[in-house]
Amino acid sequence: MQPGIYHLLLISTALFFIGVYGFFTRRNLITMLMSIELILNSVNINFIAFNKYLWANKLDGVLFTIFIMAIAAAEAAVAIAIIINLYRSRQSIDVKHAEELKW
Amino acid sequence: MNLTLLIIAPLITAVTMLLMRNAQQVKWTSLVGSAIQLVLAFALLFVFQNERSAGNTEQMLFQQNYTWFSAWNIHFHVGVDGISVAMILLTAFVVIAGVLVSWNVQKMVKEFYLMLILLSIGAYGFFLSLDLFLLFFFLEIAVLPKFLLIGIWGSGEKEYSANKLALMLMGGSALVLVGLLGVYFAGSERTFDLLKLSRLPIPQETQRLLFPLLFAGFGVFTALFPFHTWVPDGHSSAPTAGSMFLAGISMKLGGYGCLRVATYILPEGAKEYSTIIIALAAIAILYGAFATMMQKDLKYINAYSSVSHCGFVLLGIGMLTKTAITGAVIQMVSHGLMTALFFAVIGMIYDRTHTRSVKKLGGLLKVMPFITTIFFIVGLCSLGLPGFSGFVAEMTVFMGSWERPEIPYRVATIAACMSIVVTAVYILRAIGQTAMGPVTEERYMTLKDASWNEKLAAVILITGIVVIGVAPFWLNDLVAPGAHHIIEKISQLNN
Amino acid sequence: MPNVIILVLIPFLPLASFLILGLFGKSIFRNTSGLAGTLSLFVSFLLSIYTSFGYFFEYGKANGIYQKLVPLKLSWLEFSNGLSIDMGIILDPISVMMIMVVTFISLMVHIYSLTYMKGEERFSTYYSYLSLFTFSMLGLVLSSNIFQIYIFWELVGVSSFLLIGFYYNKPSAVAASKKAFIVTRFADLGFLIGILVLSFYSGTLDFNTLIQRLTSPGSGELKTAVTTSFLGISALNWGLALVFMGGAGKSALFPLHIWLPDAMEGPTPVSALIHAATMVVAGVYLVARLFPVLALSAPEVLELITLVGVITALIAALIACTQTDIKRVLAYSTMSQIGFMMFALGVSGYGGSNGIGFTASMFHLFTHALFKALLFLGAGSVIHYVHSNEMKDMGGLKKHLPITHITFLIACLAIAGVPPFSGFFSKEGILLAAYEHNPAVFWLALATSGLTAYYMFRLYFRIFWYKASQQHKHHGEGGFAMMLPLILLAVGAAVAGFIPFGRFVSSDGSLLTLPFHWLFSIAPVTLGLLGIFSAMVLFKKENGKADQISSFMSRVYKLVYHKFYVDEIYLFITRKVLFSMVGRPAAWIDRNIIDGLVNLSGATTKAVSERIKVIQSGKVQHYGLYFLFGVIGLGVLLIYVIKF
Amino acid sequence: MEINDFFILMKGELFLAVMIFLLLFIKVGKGMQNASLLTLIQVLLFVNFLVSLTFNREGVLFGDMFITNSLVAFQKSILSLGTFLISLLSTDWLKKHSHLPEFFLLMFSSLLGMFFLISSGNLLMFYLSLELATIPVAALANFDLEKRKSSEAAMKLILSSAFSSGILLFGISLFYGATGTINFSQLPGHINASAMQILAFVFLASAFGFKLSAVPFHFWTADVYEGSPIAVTSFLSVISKGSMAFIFLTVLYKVFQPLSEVWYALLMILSLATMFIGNLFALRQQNIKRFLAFSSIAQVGFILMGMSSNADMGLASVVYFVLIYVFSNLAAFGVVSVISAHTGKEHINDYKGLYQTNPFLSWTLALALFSLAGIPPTAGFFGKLFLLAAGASKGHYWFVIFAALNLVISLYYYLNIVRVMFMDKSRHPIQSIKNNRAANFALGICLAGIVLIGLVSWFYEYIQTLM
Repeated sequence: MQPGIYHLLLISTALFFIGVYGFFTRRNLITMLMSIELILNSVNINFIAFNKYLWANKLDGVLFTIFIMAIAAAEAAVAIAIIINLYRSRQSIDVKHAEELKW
Repeated sequence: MNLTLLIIAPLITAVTMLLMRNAQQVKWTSLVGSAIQLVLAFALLFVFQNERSAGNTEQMLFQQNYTWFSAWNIHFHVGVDGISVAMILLTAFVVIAGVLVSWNVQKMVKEFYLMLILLSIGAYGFFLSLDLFLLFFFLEIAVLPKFLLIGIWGSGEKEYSANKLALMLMGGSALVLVGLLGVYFAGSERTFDLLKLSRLPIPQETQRLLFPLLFAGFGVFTALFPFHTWVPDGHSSAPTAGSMFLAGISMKLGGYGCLRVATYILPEGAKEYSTIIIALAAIAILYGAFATMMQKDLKYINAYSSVSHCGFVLLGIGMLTKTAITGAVIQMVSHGLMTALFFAVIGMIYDRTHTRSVKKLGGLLKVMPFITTIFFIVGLCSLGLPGFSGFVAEMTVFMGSWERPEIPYRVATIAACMSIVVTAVYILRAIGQTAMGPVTEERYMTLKDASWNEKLAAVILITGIVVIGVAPFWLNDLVAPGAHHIIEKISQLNN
Repeated sequence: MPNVIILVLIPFLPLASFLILGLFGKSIFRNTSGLAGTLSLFVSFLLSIYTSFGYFFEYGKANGIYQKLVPLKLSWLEFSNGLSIDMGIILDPISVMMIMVVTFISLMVHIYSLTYMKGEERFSTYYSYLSLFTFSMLGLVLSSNIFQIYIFWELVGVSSFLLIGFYYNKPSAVAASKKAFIVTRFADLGFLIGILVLSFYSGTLDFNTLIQRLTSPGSGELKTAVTTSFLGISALNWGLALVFMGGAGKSALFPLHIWLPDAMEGPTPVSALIHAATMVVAGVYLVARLFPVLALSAPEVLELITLVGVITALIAALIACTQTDIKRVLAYSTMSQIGFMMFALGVSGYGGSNGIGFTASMFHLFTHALFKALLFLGAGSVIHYVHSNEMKDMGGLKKHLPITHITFLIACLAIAGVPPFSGFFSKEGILLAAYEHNPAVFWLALATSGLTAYYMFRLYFRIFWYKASQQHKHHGEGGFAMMLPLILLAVGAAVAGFIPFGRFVSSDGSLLTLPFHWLFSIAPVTLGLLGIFSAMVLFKKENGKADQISSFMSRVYKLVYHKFYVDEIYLFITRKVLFSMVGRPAAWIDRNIIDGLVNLSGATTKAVSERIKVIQSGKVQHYGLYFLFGVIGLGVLLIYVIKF
Repeated sequence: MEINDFFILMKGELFLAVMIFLLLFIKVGKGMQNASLLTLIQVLLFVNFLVSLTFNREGVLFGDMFITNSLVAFQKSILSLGTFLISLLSTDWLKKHSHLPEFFLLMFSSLLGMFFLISSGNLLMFYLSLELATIPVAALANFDLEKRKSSEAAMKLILSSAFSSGILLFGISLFYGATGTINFSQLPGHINASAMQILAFVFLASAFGFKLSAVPFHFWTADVYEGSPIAVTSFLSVISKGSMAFIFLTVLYKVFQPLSEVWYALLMILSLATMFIGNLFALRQQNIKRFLAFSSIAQVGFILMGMSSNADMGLASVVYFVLIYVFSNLAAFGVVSVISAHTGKEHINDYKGLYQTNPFLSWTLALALFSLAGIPPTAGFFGKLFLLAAGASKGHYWFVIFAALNLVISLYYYLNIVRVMFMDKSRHPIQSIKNNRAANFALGICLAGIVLIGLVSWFYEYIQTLM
């Protein structure tokens, strides 16, 4: 059976929710960041799938994917820098230790 | 006459005050400024009467109309009819009296007088405006200074009272705002212009929807039952001049708004709700009077009696007859002067005895005859003695109310009439306890009578009260044509 | 025609004196305020004599009938549809008679007070108040407009208030002044509503127009006023009855009389002026003013007036028999006499010889003013001497106060209806009118007149005889200023009865001769003499008989002594009902429920704010969760619920 | 495309890019004192503002990727002015800071991102510039390097915004799937109210909601505002929010016009929730930054309300309100930052008796708060009123009533601060602060703006002509 757009969309949707789930449940900040990467990747799959199956004559989706990857890298870089700084003050990268600001 | 002068003059006063170095200069500047206001107000009265007697029957005289926000069709549109002139005169009277009475303020003098003058700008602008946006602008300008006056220079639970007053009044103006926007979008033309709006046909359904918003909104200002609870707290905590302005001017903003905006623009709505209005007004009159009977603090007494007296204003408006509306306006003027004087007297007594409790005071007539005599006069005016303004106003309202033969109107009128007895009870109780009887405390014997500024303030206000009381035809002739215009559309509906 | 300036000056001279004395009494007129006030009033008095001569003998009559002239009418406050309050002057027999009475009695009191009030700290204030009262009373009687009369009605009320509370240091005086004002105010409420009703149906506030519209049988106004009814009573009757309520309050008729005895806290000359001769008869005057309407269109109201009048006369007379404060006795006697005047109006018809009651009532008003003022001034002289109001401090004063004694005796004889003193004639007229109209009223009135003689002479004997003469270390009788009014009034009280009153005052302005049947007079005179005799037996010498009688009827005595507990009933109603059941709850509701709601809304907002703070948990994962929920929720809402 | 167009149309962006390079060189060279560098930057920022005001033309670059017109140019100049004011207001804090060049490096990058953002004509461009605008701010939030709160705030910002970008991208991908285009000018022709597109739109809108901090996407706001340095907080609350409001307007009015009924409902819900929740939370706050955070959330509710009108007046009044909001909020933050820089105090109770010692600061803060509360004669009154009027134009009165009641609630907490400053007494009031000239100048500009922008109708009329 040839994999069609629905299969790909299924995968991307699953990946999206896995990412979301990971973001909500993981306590390690790095892992949370990785979960977000999963979400972004699900979007990438979406774009590629749509581009290939629906709008094969327009390259917008592919281009978008490339940009997303680049931005994700930048985002991760800044995020990790911030997490390192957080670690300096708390000796921990557990999200539970960064809940001082509330109410 | 250029009406903008009435806004500019206090503005200049305020700016000049900012430049002043010491308290004495500030005081004199504000006194001169408020005297100029008074002169301007009289000049306005004079030229207005001249115009009218020259046969100018236009509804609003001395109109000035400049575009302000053309995209919204907002104009700086001012103009006066007899009602506005009367209210402006009232404002000028109360302002100068307020300035004089607060001569002994020690704390933050400049700011204090600035607040007073700011408030007067709001009031003048409000009474002059013929554009609803402008009117609302000035209405809100007049609120904030009160908050600061009470909060900074007040006494007792001042912060609570200041908050309550500001929030309730702003709540009222929020309703007004919604009503104004509704009116703006309801007509066939998008305009805030009062005169145009009054001619635009606004669908009855819309009127029914918007009238309560506008009326209740303005009603909050003029102590419409049950939105009156800011009155006792606000007045009792405010400094003397604050109370005077609050009761003398600010509560009148509401009455004027109910009349000029709600009733004038939405006549069908007014007709629809008139029974409810008069019911609330009658309740306010009687209930306020009975509640006053139980008060022990002089300021509370006057505050509750203001609720009761302002009920007459609303009653007059709710009756929707020309005479009753004329009466309502006269009552506004009369109550403004009278209650300002009342608070001034209470302030004078409090400054000397450091108490406002009726129970602790006694026999003041012996100690300070001048102040006590004013107290007598204002008390008698409050209970509607002929010769003073209160009588004229109440009787006009009664006569106007009685023109409505339907049962609910009759009941409300009779209920309102009953208040003259209750009023007598609480006023005499207050006077009898504080002014008459033996002197209750030894220290009172050494107290001084009124100083020059207090005397001057009292004389100015008493002049107003007595002139209206003795020669009511002036005010009546001034106000009645305006009332006629307001009622015109409603009487057309009736026929 | 009358000279308007002179007419205007009559009330305005006292007004001027009020203003001048009020403003400058403490400075410029420190010592001369009494004289200044008296002088201005004297001029006013002369002017009113001039006016009354003019009216009665020159221009008042047209075709033999006294006209209601309105020489002055200024629009004061104009309402709609021809309703306006005018400031006008009406001249008709009763108003002209009243200005005479008012200025004369007031002048007497002014003169009397020169000595009586001497040394008072607020001497000038006293005179300015007196002037204010005189002005208001003159304005009242000259009013040409029903609202105008209401205005001056209120003004006399307030001057009465000020004068009763003149000794403001005394708590009892303060209480009495408040009571007087509030009770009459309550009655004025009726008056006001009555005016509103009448004005609504007649379409005017002007007396002449009002009377004309409401008496001419064919008029539309009258028709609607009679046919419109509320609770089964016609609007006209309501209006007039309510107006009468005002009159009843001011004239201290039962049950609105409770303020009058207490009003005796004021200086005695004030009691003589206000609470005996002038202000308290304002109610009578008001009824007389509206008499045509009452007699022609609303006989039911006249019956009510008769009833109230006769009850008041009887009850007051009974109470007067038991009081020990001499001024209170006089106060109750005033009440009783006003009751006479009232029911005399009630039993009167309109026009011609039917109007005997009317003429008699006015006549009685006139004579009563003289002898009652005299009694009060005499009592004042007694009080001035013994410094007490209580009978127990008096007795045997006839040697010490010879002039007072004689004049007092004349006044007592006049009020007791002993011929040929003035009271005899006027009372005779009243009784006759009652007899012709309503026998029941007549018998009650007859009994009352007997009682009158008894209690007046009880007073007389108790003051001047009773005990052996005691040596008081006080000063003498008060001097010329106090004696002159006594003498003048005594002369008046003695001879006023011979005035042919019916020739001047009658219900419709026509000439009338008060009929006099000496046979008819036997019963009242005998009864009066009997009263005097029993008083003499009981009180000429100090003996225990009176006490024995009172203890014999102790229950009844107590009831009467406590004035039938009317005061207590009022007290109950005001304290327990109005204050506790209405006022206190109103104040409580306002603070706790209505204001409570306002505060509650604030508190609720705060509480909600406090409650929901947990959602801002500080956990970034929760934030993400809410974010997702928000997205999904909005998606569901927009796609499935609102459905575009 | 002529080279000329490129330089004129992108002049603001180019100027910023040049400044960024300049800062990089300076950083590498390490040749300048903090104070003089700061002055230089402030001057440059002012020049930037002037540049944004002049030579404005309409045009499109890079095949619809970059759009500019007079309205966009005006919006950019508002942002430039705001940044300039922030740099003035935080002078005291920045002078002492050891990483001054980096601070401005990041801020300029973010500003550049915003410039591109409001000029974007394509969802890709939109996404890129959004990230360019956001990521540097996250780094900026951490700029109080040694403070625990600062790094927590930065962490929350970067994680939340990454999450929100994920959602946004998912929405964009759905749109791409449904329409095959990501170009703003082509999208409207393909948009319909199918369930998928509505869902995609909600995903997209959530990102706007996130950046504007509309409820329920607002949770990061308060925490980040509280933890970040005040300069960053004010940047976030004014510049970032303003730019987002501008682009949201463009997107809604131009691109999603076919879905106007959907987004009307959406805006109504968001606006009511935002006002209400923002107000309820603001009521309780004791930290003045956190307080201002919630108050600015409540303000967003009104902005959304004005947006919902879907007419020129809505557009004009939102732009107008943002202009006023820049001045009012910056004045408030300015006072807070001055006080914080001198005393380190950020608790509301520390402000007790402030009027006695610092009348100018008190009046400024009071006027700013009045303007935020919408009390005349401040400009905020006009701004709020026009927003409400725009919101009322559809005739849903209950919507307006609710908003008006929220005005009253908001008044309570604004007045509370005024009360604390003017009425309460304190044993240890904040000492009299000798403020530097730059900050005073900025506060003066803000005050002038607060007073004049409302009373002088020219400003509004001008904005109206840009439509």
